Amino acid sequence: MTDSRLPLLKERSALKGRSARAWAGFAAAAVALFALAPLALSDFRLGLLAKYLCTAMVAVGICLAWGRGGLLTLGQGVFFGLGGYAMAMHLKIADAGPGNLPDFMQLYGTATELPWWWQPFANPVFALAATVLLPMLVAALLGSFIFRRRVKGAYFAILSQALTAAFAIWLIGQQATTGGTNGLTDIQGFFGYDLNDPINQRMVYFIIAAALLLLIALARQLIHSRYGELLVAVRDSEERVRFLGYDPANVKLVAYVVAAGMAGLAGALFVPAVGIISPAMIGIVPSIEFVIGAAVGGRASLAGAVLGAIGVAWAKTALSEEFPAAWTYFQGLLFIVALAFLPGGLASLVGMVQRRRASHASEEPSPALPVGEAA
Amino acid sequence: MTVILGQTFTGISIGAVLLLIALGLSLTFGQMNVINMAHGEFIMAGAYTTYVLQKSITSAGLSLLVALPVAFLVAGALGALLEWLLIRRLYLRPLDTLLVTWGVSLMLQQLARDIFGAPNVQTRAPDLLTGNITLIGGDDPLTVANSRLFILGLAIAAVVALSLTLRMTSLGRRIRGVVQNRDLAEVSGISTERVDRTAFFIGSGLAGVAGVALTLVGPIGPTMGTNIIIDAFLVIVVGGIGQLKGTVIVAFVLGVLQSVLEYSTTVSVAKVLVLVGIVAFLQWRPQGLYTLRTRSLV
Amino acid sequence: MVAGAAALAAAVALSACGAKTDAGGSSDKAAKADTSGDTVKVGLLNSLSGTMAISEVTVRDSLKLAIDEINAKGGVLGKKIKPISEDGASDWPTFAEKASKLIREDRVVATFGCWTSASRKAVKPVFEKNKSLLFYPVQYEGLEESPYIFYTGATTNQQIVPALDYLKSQGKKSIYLVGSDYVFPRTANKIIKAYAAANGMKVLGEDYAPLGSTEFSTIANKVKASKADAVFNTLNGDSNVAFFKEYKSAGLTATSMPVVSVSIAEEEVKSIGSQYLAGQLTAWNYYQTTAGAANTEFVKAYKAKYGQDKPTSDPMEAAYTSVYLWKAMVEKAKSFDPEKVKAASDGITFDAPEGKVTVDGASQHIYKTARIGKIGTDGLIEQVWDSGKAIKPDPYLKGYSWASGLS
Amino acid sequence: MSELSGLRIRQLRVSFDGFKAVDGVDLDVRPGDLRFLIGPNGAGKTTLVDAVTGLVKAEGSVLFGDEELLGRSVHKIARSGIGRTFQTATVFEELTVLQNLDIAAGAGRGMLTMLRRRKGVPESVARALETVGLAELADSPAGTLAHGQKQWLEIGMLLVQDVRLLLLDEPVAGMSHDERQATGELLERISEERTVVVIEHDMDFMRSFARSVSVLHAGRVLSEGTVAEVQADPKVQEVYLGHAAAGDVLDTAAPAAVQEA
Repeated sequence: MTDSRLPLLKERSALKGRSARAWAGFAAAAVALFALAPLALSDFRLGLLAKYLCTAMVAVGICLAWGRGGLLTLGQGVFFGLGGYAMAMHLKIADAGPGNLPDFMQLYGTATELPWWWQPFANPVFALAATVLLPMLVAALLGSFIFRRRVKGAYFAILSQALTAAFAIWLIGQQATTGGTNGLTDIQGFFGYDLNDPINQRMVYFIIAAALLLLIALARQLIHSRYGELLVAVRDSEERVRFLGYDPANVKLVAYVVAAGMAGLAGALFVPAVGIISPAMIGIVPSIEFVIGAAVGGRASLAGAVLGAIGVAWAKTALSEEFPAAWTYFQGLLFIVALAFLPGGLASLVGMVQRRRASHASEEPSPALPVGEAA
Repeated sequence: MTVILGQTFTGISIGAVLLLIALGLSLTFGQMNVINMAHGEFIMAGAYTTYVLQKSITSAGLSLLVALPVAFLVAGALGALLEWLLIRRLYLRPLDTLLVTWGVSLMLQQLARDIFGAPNVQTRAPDLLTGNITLIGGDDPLTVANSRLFILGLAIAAVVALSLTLRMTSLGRRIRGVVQNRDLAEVSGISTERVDRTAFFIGSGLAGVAGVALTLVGPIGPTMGTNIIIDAFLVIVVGGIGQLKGTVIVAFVLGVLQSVLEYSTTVSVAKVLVLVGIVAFLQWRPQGLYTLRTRSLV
Repeated sequence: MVAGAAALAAAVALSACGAKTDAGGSSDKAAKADTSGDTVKVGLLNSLSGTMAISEVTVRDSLKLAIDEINAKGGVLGKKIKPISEDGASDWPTFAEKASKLIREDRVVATFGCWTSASRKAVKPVFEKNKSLLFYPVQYEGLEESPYIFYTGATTNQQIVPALDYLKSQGKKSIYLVGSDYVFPRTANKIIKAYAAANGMKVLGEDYAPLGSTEFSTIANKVKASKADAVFNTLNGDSNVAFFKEYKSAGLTATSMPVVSVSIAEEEVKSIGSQYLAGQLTAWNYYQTTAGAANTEFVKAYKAKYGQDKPTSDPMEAAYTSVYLWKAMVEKAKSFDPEKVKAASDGITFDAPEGKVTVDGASQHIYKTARIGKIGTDGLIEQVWDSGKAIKPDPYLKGYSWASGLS
Repeated sequence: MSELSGLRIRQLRVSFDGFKAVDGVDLDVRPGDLRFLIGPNGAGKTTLVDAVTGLVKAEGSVLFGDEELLGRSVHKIARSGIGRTFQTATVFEELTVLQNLDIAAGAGRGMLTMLRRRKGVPESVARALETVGLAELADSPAGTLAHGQKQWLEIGMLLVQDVRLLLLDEPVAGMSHDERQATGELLERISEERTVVVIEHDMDFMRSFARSVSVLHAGRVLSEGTVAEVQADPKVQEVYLGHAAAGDVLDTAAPAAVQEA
């Protein structure tokens, strides 16, 4: 988990300047999301943007847990899936109407009534709470085992992948109650609003945009708190923190659980935006893709992670539309170049420019990783 | 009784495949701590090597024998190239390595698709290797597939060769030196760069050999590597990083476990149970079956 | 924090302007296809990357062949067809995204493609919502009649039921079911079990392997121990290769225990090898060897375009046929408008490579002849039995009394 | 400042795969002592400190005041007032000096305090900054400090952590003469209020500042006493001080990752 031993940028003593820039960035993002995008984009593209923003929400959590805490979060697909399924189960029950089974259960299932573990999700409040709390609970259980036993680095990465694989295989095996490979599809309504209506699709987009800004604000608060500093300390030297009298397991657990909750919320909002949740969004591949977005943009910087996630998702769409038969070359190349040659992600380019402008103040110019320059 | 015996043999044969796939990783992941997601594509390269060789060598048996060393060289060269181009910039950044090599694996898959076509390709196995040997005759005969015996033999030979290399040769001593203490090795005049590349060459080459063997039991296509790679990583993790004996034991234990569970439940349930079992095992022994103790802080 | 809260408040306020389901109104905002120029666009939606690319790329090739042929003969209603190809990447949400893109951004008049049931289920609401047409060319599990999908592959009563009839006629009394873990095999096996119960056959076992699974030694052991008369195989893709290699290694042969496969066509035979497959059975509606002038032409044209070593198969043929059926519907309707095309569809016929096919307007499936084939040592499949006439599609198996409890 | 406590070690044993790194050590450090642990490489000095701080499993008994330390987890031992430094200075390179100290000062903070930003400089941190002479550099990232400054920062972190026992592993390795002098004086001041144990190879430094000395050899305590007493001990001369240039040779600190076995 001592993933990055990257040198750092001098902390500006002018905290005020940082805060002001953050506010400006935040305001610019809000204007772009709430005013420019809806005006400039077609309904279809806006729908895609909503999907990208969901991956950006996952990236906010990854920035916190991986970028700041050094945790190799390769299991975000599980949390995304838990949130997504919790939401989709409720919407399917609502679509079916009282007393009826969801369409796929009628077709492929044998049950004559809802399975017991579906029933609580008929309640909208329970389902909404579960989208965030369920992933957090699972993360807390898993994390407290793993961090306490000090499963580290590469082990944690492989273990996360094994768990996402197990979860996906389990979901696929339960055809009659989870929809199997198909997943939960054909979701028509969202708490009484008809998702076929473009106006309501737009509404979903606005909710997602707002949720993303909210998560960014939350993550920023955490990053700049004393806890955020401690988290970086744990990343840099876990043992040292232990000798200072902290239990690093707890420090890591908080970041891991918060990141899981964010992924769960993202999964929940993905469902009305795309109309489907399936094991394809849970396995190893999507889990890697979530991390890659944040890594390309710059894992340790909130703005970098968020823009990176949106950018990588956008690039996937754009490249595959332009080169349907060869886009994976470009995608692979993008990952390789961005990660092998720009360890701090694209955000480090910004850092380099700033350092150049700040001229040769320091005697030992070191490649920079912007520490918490959140927008 | 026959069932239990039969499943044990099946488990050993599954384990042999796992072992052969994981063996290369025991060097690159186990010794050097590099999570190379393109390892599966090196296996694929080995399998395609067999396919290409069969175009010019018509005898299936001969082509298989020729393919083993050629695939070792082809996959090994790919591995050394990858190490030189990318991985040497990424030591100490495990997740970055994982992501970068995942990008590489995407590109290699597409490359295979463009060179050999999207559909799977066919190789012929020598007739000797498509049959089986009867161990116990009678109404419910217990048979063992010749292909699996061949893979078992190959796996054992590869393990012996690898452990002899690590123990007896100066190259092996250098590799172990670098694994145990990179700084000290460098100070003592070992070119860690060259050792890294050689180790990567051997590890990737073993993936190529595994690819040749897999043509006897599985599909040969662009995505053949992705399906098996995580299982192979798990073998190393459970066995204990840097421990060859752990890898060998765990490969067979997981194979037998999988086959017994599969017989009594379903494939999916067996897979989930095995994965959950692994997670539980690592709670108990977070460093795997065998551990390498160092006094390192990081 | 404050800004986040403000943004959320704004979103809630905006959402209040949203239309409730029962408010009705603005639902007719479906994107209209673009038919203004001298070309019309159609979408080709197939996995060109990921695990399903092994099968779907050939379908895309076959679709392009049909489009080229039609364009060479003057196009449809005087307009040339311009195919827009998109990669579904073996990922169901991506299929939905690309379907949406084809309809709303490219304004295609129709879309051809999808392979797995999961991808079809993912795009179905997209086509229904936008009132646009999808032509789906692969045999599937039935139990579906979307008003905006034409199914040109077999439904269950045109493939699985005839295959069971054939096994029964061969005196097979017990079968073992092996399938991949997804909706088609599970549904197919439900049907098979109902059929077996009604026809005095015994199902001795049922096993599912995760999609992409390539370790079949245990399943082969179980099959062998069951001593069944035959195996009914609904495995998909890569798994077939591993399964048949293991099957032969276990000492099982086409004579001792034949396997009927419903997802192994010429393309798959080529990649598994006749070494392992010779003598095994398949159930389809078309083989490369199917007799008839239309097929000779099709095979010749395909090989000329893509290479002499490339085989043709049932899904490729169904895809090829689907383009011609759409053309005939459009010409009958004298319009590209999906509603008019649908209205014109009933009774449309085409001399397809598999023989004459007819569209059943009510179910939007087509009448197809069922064929059982035996895999030869040359890698081709020879027909050993056919249903004699094209079978009327019955996706919900309403015409079979034993199937009444199924859905 | 809390009451001074001493360290009482009895029959301490640590073994790695059969190799006995610490083989039955008895050691008493009285409250307020400035004790130096010396001995050749591999004598078990660092392992001893590792055992006391919970990093490695050990048998025997380690009492600090009246508290038994063995068997407790690292962070709990740290919370009972024991702090240490490492051979290679281990500070949080990406955080500023101020942040480093603030974290060290905060192990007992509540959840709410943790989730808020740091406002201003806590009083104990400000004092420590002055004591270790890093006030000027408070806002510099620790990664940019010179080697000696990092060592001081580590000591500063122990001070704000308010430990009653400091275990320092080669605190002056790689320092200039002036820096060593300053560090030594710092340690003398600190040991007025706390108990200090220093592992050191630098014999001059040891002679200048040690109040008492223990010599370890092959996992055991070979000799104990004042500098003069230890230097006069023939056993010590034989294994250690007798070698002419021993001090210089042993001056090169072994890398932290060396396997003990």
